[in-house]
Amino acid sequence: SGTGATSSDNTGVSAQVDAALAALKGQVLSVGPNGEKPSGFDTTTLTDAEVTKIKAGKFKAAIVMHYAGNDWSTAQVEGLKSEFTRLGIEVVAVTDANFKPEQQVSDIETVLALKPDLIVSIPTDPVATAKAYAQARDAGVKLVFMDNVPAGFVGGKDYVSVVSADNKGNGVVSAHLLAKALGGKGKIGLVFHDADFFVTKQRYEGFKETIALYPGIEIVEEKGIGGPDFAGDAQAATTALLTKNPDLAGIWGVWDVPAEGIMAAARESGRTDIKIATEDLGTNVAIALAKNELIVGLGAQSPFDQGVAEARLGAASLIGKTGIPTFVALGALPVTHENVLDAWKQVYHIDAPASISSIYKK
Amino acid sequence: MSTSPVLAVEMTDITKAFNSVPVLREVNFELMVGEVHALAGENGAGKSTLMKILQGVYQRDSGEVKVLGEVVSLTDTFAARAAGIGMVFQEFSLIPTLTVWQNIFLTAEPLGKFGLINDGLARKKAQEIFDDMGVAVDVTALLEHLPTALWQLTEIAKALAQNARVLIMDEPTASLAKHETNALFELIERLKARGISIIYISHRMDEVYRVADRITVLRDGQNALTAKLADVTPAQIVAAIVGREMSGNLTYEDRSARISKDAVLRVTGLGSGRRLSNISFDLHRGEILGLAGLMGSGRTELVNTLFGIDRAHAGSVEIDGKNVSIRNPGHAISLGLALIPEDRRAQGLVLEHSVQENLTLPLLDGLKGGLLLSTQKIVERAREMIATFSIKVADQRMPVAKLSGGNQQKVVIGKWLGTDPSILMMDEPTAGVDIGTKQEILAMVREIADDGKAVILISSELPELLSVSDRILVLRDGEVVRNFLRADIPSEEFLQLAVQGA
Amino acid sequence: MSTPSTQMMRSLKFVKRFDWRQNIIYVGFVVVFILFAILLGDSGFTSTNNLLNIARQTATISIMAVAMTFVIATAEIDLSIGSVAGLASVVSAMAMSSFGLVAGVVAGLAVGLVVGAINGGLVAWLKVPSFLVTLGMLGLVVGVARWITASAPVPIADATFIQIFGGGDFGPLPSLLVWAVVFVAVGAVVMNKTKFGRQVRATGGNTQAAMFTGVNTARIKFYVLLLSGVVAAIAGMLYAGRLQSGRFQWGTGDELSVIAAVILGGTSLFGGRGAVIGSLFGALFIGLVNNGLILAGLDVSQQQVVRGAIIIVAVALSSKKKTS
Amino acid sequence: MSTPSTQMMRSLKFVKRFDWRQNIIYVGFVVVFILFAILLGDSGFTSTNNLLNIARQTATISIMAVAMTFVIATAEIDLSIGSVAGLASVVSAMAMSSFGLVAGVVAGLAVGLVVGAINGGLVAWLKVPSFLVTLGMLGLVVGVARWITASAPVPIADATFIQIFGGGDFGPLPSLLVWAVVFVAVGAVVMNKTKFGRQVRATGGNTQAAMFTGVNTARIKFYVLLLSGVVAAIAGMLYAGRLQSGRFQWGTGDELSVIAAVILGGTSLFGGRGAVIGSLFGALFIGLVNNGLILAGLDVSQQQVVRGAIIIVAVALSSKKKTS
Ligand SMILES: Nc1ncnc2c1ncn2[C@@H]1O[C@H](COP(=O)(O)OP(=O)(O)OP(=O)(O)O)[C@@H](O)[C@H]1O
Ligand SMILES: Nc1ncnc2c1ncn2[C@@H]1O[C@H](COP(=O)(O)OP(=O)(O)OP(=O)(O)O)[C@@H](O)[C@H]1O
Ligand SMILES: O[C@@H]1[C@H](O)[C@H](O)CO[C@H]1O
Ligand SMILES: [Mg+2]
Ligand SMILES: [Mg+2]
Repeated sequence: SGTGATSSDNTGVSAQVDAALAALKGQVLSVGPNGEKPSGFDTTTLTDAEVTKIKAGKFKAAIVMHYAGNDWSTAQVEGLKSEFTRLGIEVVAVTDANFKPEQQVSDIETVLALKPDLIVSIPTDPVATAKAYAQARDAGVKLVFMDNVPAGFVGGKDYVSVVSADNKGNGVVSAHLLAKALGGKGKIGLVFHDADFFVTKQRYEGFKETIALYPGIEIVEEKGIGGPDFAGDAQAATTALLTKNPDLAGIWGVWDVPAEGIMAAARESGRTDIKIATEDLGTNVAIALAKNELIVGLGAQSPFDQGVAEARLGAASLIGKTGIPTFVALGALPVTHENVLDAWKQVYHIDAPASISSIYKK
Repeated sequence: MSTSPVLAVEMTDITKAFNSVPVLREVNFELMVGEVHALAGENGAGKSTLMKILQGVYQRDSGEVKVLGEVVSLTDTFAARAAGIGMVFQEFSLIPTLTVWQNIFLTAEPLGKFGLINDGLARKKAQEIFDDMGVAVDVTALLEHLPTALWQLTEIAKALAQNARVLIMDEPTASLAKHETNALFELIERLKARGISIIYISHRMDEVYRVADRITVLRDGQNALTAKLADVTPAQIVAAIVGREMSGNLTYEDRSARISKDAVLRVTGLGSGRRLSNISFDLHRGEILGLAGLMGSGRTELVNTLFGIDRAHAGSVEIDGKNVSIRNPGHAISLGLALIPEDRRAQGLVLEHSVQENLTLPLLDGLKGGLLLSTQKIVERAREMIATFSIKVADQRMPVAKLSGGNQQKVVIGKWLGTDPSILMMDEPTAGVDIGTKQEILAMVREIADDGKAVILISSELPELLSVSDRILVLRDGEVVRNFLRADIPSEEFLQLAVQGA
Repeated sequence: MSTPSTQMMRSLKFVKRFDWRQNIIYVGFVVVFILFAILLGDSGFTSTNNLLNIARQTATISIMAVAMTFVIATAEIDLSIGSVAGLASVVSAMAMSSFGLVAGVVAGLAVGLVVGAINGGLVAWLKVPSFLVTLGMLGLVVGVARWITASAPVPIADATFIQIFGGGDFGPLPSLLVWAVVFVAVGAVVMNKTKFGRQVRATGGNTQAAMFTGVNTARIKFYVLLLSGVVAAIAGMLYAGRLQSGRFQWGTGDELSVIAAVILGGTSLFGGRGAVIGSLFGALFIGLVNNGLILAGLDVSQQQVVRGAIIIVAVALSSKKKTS
Repeated sequence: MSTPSTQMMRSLKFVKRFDWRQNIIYVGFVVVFILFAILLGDSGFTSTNNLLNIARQTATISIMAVAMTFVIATAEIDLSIGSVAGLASVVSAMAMSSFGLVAGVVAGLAVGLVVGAINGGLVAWLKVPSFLVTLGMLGLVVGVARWITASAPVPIADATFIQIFGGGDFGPLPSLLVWAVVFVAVGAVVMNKTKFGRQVRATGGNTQAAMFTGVNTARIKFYVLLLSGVVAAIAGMLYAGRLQSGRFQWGTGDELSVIAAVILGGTSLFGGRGAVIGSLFGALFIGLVNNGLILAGLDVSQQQVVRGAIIIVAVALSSKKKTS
């Protein structure tokens, strides 16, 4: 018998939340690596003339991921590939470093042998990978980054542009949604990414700052997870949280995969009344939202659009277009039971699969 | 060929080569029902190979095998067992991590309800077999905890449990003491009476005459002789084995003149392990000291303790008058000791390493060229040793595992004599070694003593002990019970009684 | 490997080592349990619910450890189990969504059968090192799982499946617990009271001797690796039921925990021995420690340190016993 | 495709003359190399730069594989190397930032010495299974590395360090390559031409016999594990130099690749053999395959599948030769 955000009785809080979210709409809270203020998705569009010029260039691009284990990464690559195809750019390599910087350095070196014109990548570790990216830059390869950039790199000079989700905003959104579901009061636990990783740290900050605005809500315990079995780690962590704090009312998970572990633990402990907020619109959390069970809300990135944007910016730089925005950020999308199906379409550009829509509880 | 009485086994024109080195050449062998047929020959002559072919372990290159008149293919051990052939292997076919009874009934376990193994019954049966053999063993002991002799007895018990119609015994008594051997012979008589045919491989002439009806001798993989034992003299058999007339066995001669008065080794009140207690004796330069005793009497434990493998917990050891507490074999070697261990496979050899590597392992310091080892020196040194001990090996880079049992033993002996020790300890050194070589080894022991070294010799073959020892200690339950000068021992029987403690 | 010996000392050493190898895990388990019970009593460590959690969290490892005990008893190894679990979870989830429960279960088992048969066939008849074969398989299988799912989870809706496979309870007991108990019980009986179990240990104790004795060692090795594959597949379905979806990551890295559990339990990597119950306690021990350390509120790094220390100390102590 | 196949035939003849386990890796290496050269020629696979990449990317694995060859030759194992590399990288980075180059290097080496000594001591004198000890150490050490750095990277500024340790070049050659060549050369000589090497293999081949022959098997085991720890620490510093920072993750999971390289190279997990050059080619083989598959533009999942398949096929083929 899941209880969704709407079942909250405390209208005061839900009003406060709705106001906050409304104010947030279209807003981007994150600033660029060098303090740049963000430009929107719309600033990345290409004219037909530019497209033909790009096609004529017969360019080659490589995609160097940090981690390819979830819907987020898959959607990013999908967005990139589809846009590159449209632009007649060949994707010559895709790599996955599984959160291991030294692996990523090797991947970059290897990919360079293919003499790509463009590399789209997300640095696992800003410091360790800097030298390898510099090598690429010096070889004349254009660089477009996701989420964060190598240490000491300057937009427009060392790299073309960085396209990010509003990670901070995602944290903020998820905090508001959790607060709403909890009616502004109760004890909560956090399951965070115990690693020096820009993106997940940003969310964590966003969430904590925001949840602090709700005096009735108390963070009783935080548990870090190290991976690579993020679901398993989160499950164990949650089990402990619930054992130690039987009166726990809510939990925040740093992204969808950990959230799946959190759900499993909650079910096993017979705590299907617990309220979970997280990030990223993965299939399993989307199902939970559709069922209106356990997951009460999340801040979704738009990984597909981010991919498209990265592809366009990179392509533009290849034909020497000037005035390309160096920091593009896509706003956080609040997702709850109510809008999960539309949100899916918005994030992935396809209708939600039957596995989600079919079980949607009106 | 003989038609009646019907033949239990008939092997015709068997040939076998290992990587193009011929080992068996048109060998013929026949075994009558209820017959005990001895198979003899030098180390490496091909005895085990011939039997492994009959057991389906090796595939013959050509030739024919009939069992009870039927031509059989013997493609694997299953086929052989199905044909009713059981074997007591020279290198044991036992599982160290299983208990005695589990080994005996492996693949033939008696089943109880729900098709589960009936442990109780199996244990009982196993105990019965050993009682039948007149041997006291704890059948629930793990094999890996037991001494060689008991492995051998378990191996025999296992073959018996298969109640095969043809039983192959490959040197079953190699490390058995007299009374276990006797028990085995009585058993063989009973099996014969049951119409079971037995192939008996041995290097011990007395045993052959005692149990066998006929004998076949192989030399260099060819038939050298087949005859009723009633019709041949030991001399004729030996001639067939070694291919020439052989000067008679070594006999005792008084060497007291060569033995110096001062003790090179003095053991006082030594105690070790659970059972070794209050052992005291002197060993003199130039002396050969024999150790006699039943299985488990503590002989091996004694030499192992002196070699630093077991730690002494009481008493003192003096070498050249200096009190020493031997920490480990390395230390013992540096003090001039050497031990030819009882169990060649477990303690003497790294089986998958080459003959060459095994021979030179304790000698590496002397085989350097500058800082590094000199391959050339190693190869040459190994070649010399192979010649000295007439080790039969196609290629000295061949894994020692592929040598014949006796030749493996020669490698162990060679490796230790190579270290030129001042105190040489040998635990059953001639087990599995052929007659010719056995004489050579004993002669060598005497030479070693002659040029001022001291020797401790353990052997369960009393004649052997009596032929070379200057003095014989008798151990029982871990203590020295008698200390004879060889001259004071009138006969083998006399010593036998002392050993048995009668 | 080892062959006869005649020194009392050595015999005694073996006896002693055998003893502690057999018992240390139980001792360690009890000691650690009591320690945690005292230190973490107020954190609800001893609450029925938490104890059930431990059982639940170690169930899949325990189950795979039973099969691994047989593999290691033959002196082989299977590194592919984690990946097999992952692939089985997605394959059965996919099959289920299109063809229903039965098809899903069958498909999942099929994964285990196929992978296990390939591993077993190569090791048994081509006589190649199982470490390499199953290491290659580890990569290949997880790759397939990612490929067919584009690294995305495959949701499972079927309530019956979830109920049976790890998601639900049988009466008062979590179904996972029941699965584990059944596997361990059957495994222990097979290892100790059947011809097969006997021949498994014989094969690992001395393959050549076993062959001479008429054990079909090749077939034995084939069967244990087949078994291990199938059991891993079942474990994968238990993950799927528990997480209500199939995903290539389920089971990632389990091979190490499983092997550790087996060795902690007293089975030697060199074969010839197989302590099924020991393996269960090895798994429980690891689960116990993980659970306790998280409850203690340590962060990831501290957990790793203490967990490592506990294993080392347990092992070291176990040997002190021997030499004393 | 005629060239490689004829080439293969020749190589296979060559294999038959010797022990397949010793030689298959060279065959496999040559075959795969030629295949890639043909298929990926235009993707710059054969470009000097890319070949140097392969060398660079496999250098640390090769170096650790040399030490692991000695460990495995004694029939022991060291699972802690990856973590040791990680800890050494952070410790030397920290020490360097406060006390300079020399202190940094010394501190890094100290990590290897301490961990190696503990592993070795426990295994050699307490006679506990190296698998468990080093598994415990794996967790403990990486935990410490995370703890003291709060999981954050420790940047390295010292240009000399970076130049010497993996970051720079010695003349035309990447320093990493030079390191690898030196380690392999020394390792091969020690294994085959010194008393120590012979005693290492004797210890692994039959510990009891070695002991009876005067080899101090305990000390040998202690030394090889100590060695492996120190070498892992050096590998860690090479990572640090290459990545211009120390981080707990450097080397994570390397133990599997290293062990795989060693076994592919013809060294048996059961000890007694040690093919140092083989281990090098095992490492190169793995690096070669990874590099080629990325250049081939395969998806992540496809890369895993093909990589796994190649290993399995290589191993399977190797056995064909054996039985023929
Ligand atoms: N598997 C093998 N590979 C190569 N050569 C072998 C193999 N087995 C035996 N040989 C060789 O065959 C010859 C005969 O060996 P076999 O074991 O039959 O001798 P044997 O008569 O039993 O000697 P012993 O009395 O010492 O036991 C020996 O030279 C031996 O080296
Ligand atoms: N019947 C038996 N059952 C179990 N263990 C035995 C038996 N006989 C001997 N042992 C063990 O095997 C070892 C034999 O002792 P040891 O070998 O030193 O005596 P030995 O005189 O050398 O006998 P052997 O001639 O068999 O070598 C001892 O450890 C003893 O405990
Ligand atoms: O934002 C993405 C996703 O949250 C992912 O799940 C982990 O990597 C991050 O970069
Ligand atoms: Mg023989
Ligand atoms: Mg003895």
